[in-house]
Amino acid sequence: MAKEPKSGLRVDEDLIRKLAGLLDETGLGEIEIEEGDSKIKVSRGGTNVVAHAPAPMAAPATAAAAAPASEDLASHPGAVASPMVGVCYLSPDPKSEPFCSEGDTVKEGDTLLLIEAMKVFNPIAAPKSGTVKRILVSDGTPVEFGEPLVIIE
Amino acid sequence: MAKEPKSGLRVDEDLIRKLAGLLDETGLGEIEIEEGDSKIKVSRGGTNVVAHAPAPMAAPATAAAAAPASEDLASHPGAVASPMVGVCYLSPDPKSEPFCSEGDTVKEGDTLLLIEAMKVFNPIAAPKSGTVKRILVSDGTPVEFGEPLVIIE
Amino acid sequence: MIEKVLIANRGEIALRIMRACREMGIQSVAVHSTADANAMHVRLADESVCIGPPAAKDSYLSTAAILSAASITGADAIHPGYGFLSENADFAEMVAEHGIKFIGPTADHIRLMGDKITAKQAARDAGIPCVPGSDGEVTDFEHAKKWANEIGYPVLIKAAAGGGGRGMKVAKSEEELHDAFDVARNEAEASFGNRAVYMERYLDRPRHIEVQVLADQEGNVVHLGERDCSLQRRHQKILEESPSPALNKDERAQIGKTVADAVRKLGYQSAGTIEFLYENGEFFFIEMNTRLQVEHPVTEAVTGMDLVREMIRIASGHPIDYSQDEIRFHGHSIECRINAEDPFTFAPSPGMVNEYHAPGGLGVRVDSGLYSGYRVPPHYDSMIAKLIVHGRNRGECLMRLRRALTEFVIDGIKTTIPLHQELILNDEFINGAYDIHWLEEYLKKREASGGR
Amino acid sequence: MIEKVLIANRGEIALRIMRACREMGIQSVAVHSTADANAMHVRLADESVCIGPPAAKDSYLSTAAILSAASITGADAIHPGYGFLSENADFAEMVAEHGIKFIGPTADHIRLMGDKITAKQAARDAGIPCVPGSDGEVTDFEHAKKWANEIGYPVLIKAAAGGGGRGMKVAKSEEELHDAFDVARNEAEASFGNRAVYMERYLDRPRHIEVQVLADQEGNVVHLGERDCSLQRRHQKILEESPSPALNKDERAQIGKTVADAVRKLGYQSAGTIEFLYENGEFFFIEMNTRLQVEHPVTEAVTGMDLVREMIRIASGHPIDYSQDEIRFHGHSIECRINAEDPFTFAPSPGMVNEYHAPGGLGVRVDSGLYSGYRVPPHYDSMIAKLIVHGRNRGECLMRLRRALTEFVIDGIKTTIPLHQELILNDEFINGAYDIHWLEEYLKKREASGGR
Repeated sequence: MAKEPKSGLRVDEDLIRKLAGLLDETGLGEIEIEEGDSKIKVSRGGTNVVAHAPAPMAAPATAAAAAPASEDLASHPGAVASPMVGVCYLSPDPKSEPFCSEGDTVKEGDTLLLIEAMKVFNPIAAPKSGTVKRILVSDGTPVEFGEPLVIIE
Repeated sequence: MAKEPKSGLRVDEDLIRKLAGLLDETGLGEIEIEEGDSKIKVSRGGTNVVAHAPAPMAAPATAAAAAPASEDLASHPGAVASPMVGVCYLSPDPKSEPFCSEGDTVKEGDTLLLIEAMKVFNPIAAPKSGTVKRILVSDGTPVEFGEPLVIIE
Repeated sequence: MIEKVLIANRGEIALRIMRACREMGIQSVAVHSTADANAMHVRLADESVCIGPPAAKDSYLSTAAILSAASITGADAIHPGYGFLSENADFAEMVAEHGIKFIGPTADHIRLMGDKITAKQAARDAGIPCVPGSDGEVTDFEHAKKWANEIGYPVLIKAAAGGGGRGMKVAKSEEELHDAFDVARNEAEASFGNRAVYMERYLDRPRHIEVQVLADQEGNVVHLGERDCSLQRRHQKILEESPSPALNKDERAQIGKTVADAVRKLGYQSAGTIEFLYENGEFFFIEMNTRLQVEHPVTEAVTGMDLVREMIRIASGHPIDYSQDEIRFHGHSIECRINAEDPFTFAPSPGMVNEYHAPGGLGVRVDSGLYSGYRVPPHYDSMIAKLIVHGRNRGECLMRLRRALTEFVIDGIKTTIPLHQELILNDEFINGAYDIHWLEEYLKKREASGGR
Repeated sequence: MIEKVLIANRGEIALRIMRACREMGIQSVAVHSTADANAMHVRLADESVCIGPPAAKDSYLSTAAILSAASITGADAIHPGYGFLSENADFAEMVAEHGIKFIGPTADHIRLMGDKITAKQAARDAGIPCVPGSDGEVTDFEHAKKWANEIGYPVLIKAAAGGGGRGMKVAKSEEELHDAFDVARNEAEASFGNRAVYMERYLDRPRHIEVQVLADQEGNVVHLGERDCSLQRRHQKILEESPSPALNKDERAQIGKTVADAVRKLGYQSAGTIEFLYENGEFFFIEMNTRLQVEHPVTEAVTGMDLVREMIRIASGHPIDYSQDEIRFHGHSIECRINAEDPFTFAPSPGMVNEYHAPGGLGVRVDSGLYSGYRVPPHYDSMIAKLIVHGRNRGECLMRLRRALTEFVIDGIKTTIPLHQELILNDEFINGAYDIHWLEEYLKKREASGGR
């Protein structure tokens, strides 16, 4: 998935990983390499300094519901997040058409989907008018609080 | 909320996200890349990064013997370090003059002091000729391995 | 058997319950607010569901969110921990209505014990000793004398309409009773426009002693001895121990039996605790906690039992298959509650834990969701860790506690560790000579002397 | 009473001893090489003395440096831990000569048990069962038959001049004996130029079971049950448990009594362990360890005793004031040795521990000098932590161990945690069906299958 970034800078991820490994191995705090126009510098920020990643984590503690891919989309400016835990339905009943489909234009207040919680079906309304870019959940899937449901742009 | 910044600078958010991801992955504190006119630097700056100082430390675990001030002198280039644990004596017996005093000139091999360990008095010889700048221990004090005894310059 | 437990709580108790589940081969579901996405119990659980924003009322107190989470994860039981929804009878009822096992007592028992009046009546009827008092208003001195003799001196004369200590008078003997009775009635009239007073035994310097029980669905009840939780500040327990330095073996067995018999009579099931004030060899009912308690590990240390496991077994319908005689008490245990607070002003101190290092070695248990790099959120209770130490006797336990507190590193935020380090060097504490007022007086004296 | 103990060791055991000292109100002196200046036991001790450079022979093995350190700090006792000088009789003697108490047995007992020949003789004389064998050379088949009947089949016929498995033959019955005897003698002659052979019982798949004793200076001896240490790789123990899955209560009491009686007869004092091979209900002496052992915490877990405290008390001249009957065994305990090694190739992996987080909760003990930011030095033994888990029975203990291993974080170096995580899921291990060859075979199979 290593797409070329938009700017002129090329990021050699493998090189960074390699240098990070060298820092570990050697106990160095910083490595800086310059060659012609190119320069790369990696640092631990201090000799005895580490980032806190690896506190105990048993299984990959994925949420029961959240699809892995949707994680990054939570911060998308057009994301409509679930206001509750529940099960999500894309149409008013199994025989009907979905409330919306990708590519549809919606108005603020239009129902996008339903979330059923405690036997109550809660309509989720579009917070703004726009185009339904993506629908991130499928019919009948469980969703957690804050999980992105739909992207409107 | 991806507004175009007011300055001429283009912000490559994806690149920043990628580098941030690399920081996490590798545990690095900082990554800096320069190529031609372009330069980017990302750093955790502090949020997730701490120095490891405060592992358990009951009392200030000073060595039984080491005078606190002498700690820094251990790395002095002219320091004569104790080759053993023991008790240090500045003169051959209580009635005699000390082997040397601050300001004295000594020759390589001259006895500087004695260290008694296991009832044996071990003469500590000057490793080089020079002037006795400082005597860091007093008569009858215990010393530990590596503790600086005398500074010769 | 229960196969998947949703843990409707957070922090150390969520982790505690998750550990018990894992050790029983039961799947665990963590629910969490957005503020707790990185919490240890979330990281370690088999599944996790974000149920709401940081505010507890919209997450940990949201029955709808928690039941939905149970439903989407297929949990067949819910453990409520302590606090939050643990003593909410309506929640217990809703859980049951959804066909999910509530790991705790029935909604009826929660309700019964959740109301001060019905709780006291039920306790008294079941044979639990309560503070003796006049049954209602005392209207004249002759009745006051009669009641005082029945209740036993010292007696407290309280305005029926009163509260907050106003209109309260103590009489230590019959000589003092006449004046005290008059003054109390006059003050009552002046303060509340109502001369009505009632009387009860006055407890001067009681200890807080509570008895732990386990009761199954078939009426088997055992008690697991007592905990002394007298070290309190503003009714918050700070340090607990078992056994109580104030009880001997016979007293322990006797109050234990009284409580177990009463709990059997009540038809209660699950773990429960009856709290007492204790003075001069007598116990007086305060309330019954119909849930797991913060200080349950000291009981685990001296009995070798796993209370959360027992609660889960009982909720699954398993009978208690050991008799009271098989429960043996070994040694002594003390728990220190470690809060993210200034140790002496008790100002909250949430924030980043730069470095976390728990003490280890023989006889030391730590229950905590902390880890290096964890950020203590400001939204919830300040208790961040429990240090539980066990020794073969109280002296050994105290020495071990002192040693363990020395090793405990929580860097970046203020904690109450220094308070505990000070307390366990105090002679009165060492001698076990403390009551429910002791800690506040200690702190007052300490402050007056400019922090020692 | 002892007032200041110098701990002549490093790593987790130095910390273990320091903790016991602190809990007894005894001052502790840490000695350390320059490589260990930042070690936990150095940080936590009351005093510390740097005794030499990293090489153990110039620091932890330097009797002169350690005695000097004891002298300048005024220590009145030395605890040697395990390894290093712990079974060096000359050191124990020198310590005593300096008027310092050696926290261990007398030099004579260390010497006696340090020599294979004298140890076996002394053990046999004291009533400890040894591997039955011919007393010296067996010269003809008739004698071979006689000896074999006395020893019991299967018998091993060994070249007197042999070693390393050459010239060894096994006969499982009298039918096999004739050929085996001839072949062994011929091979002995061919290999060593000497037909002499001797015979002993052949142990096919023994377990390693050892019995812990405590003996005071007045001849009181108690045993603390056994440990099963059969999980070994190249004679290094990897995981130990108590009680052994192979013994029942009667066997435990019987071998315990045999050992305690023998130790009393030997006039031994302090903690000690007699190691046995165990097969088909019979015990065969291997050696006696005249020191504290790495795996002592499993015994502490099931007996509630603090072995280091007991050693210090005994060295102080205190008698053992409890009887064998008062020592009760509770539940089951397992210890996992965690080494700074690749979990499957066992290549050493010293270096920086970026992140250290020990598991907590009920029934979990961790003995380790690690902390976040500690650098494991390459100069010493690779054992960096011990995880000891206790449960009310073996099943509960295994489940708890599984849970605790999941929580253990040692980041930055490789450790043997993944090996333990794998082992405790293995059916044979879960069933307790293992012997001293099992682990090596397991690892071989694992490797052959490409790491599972």
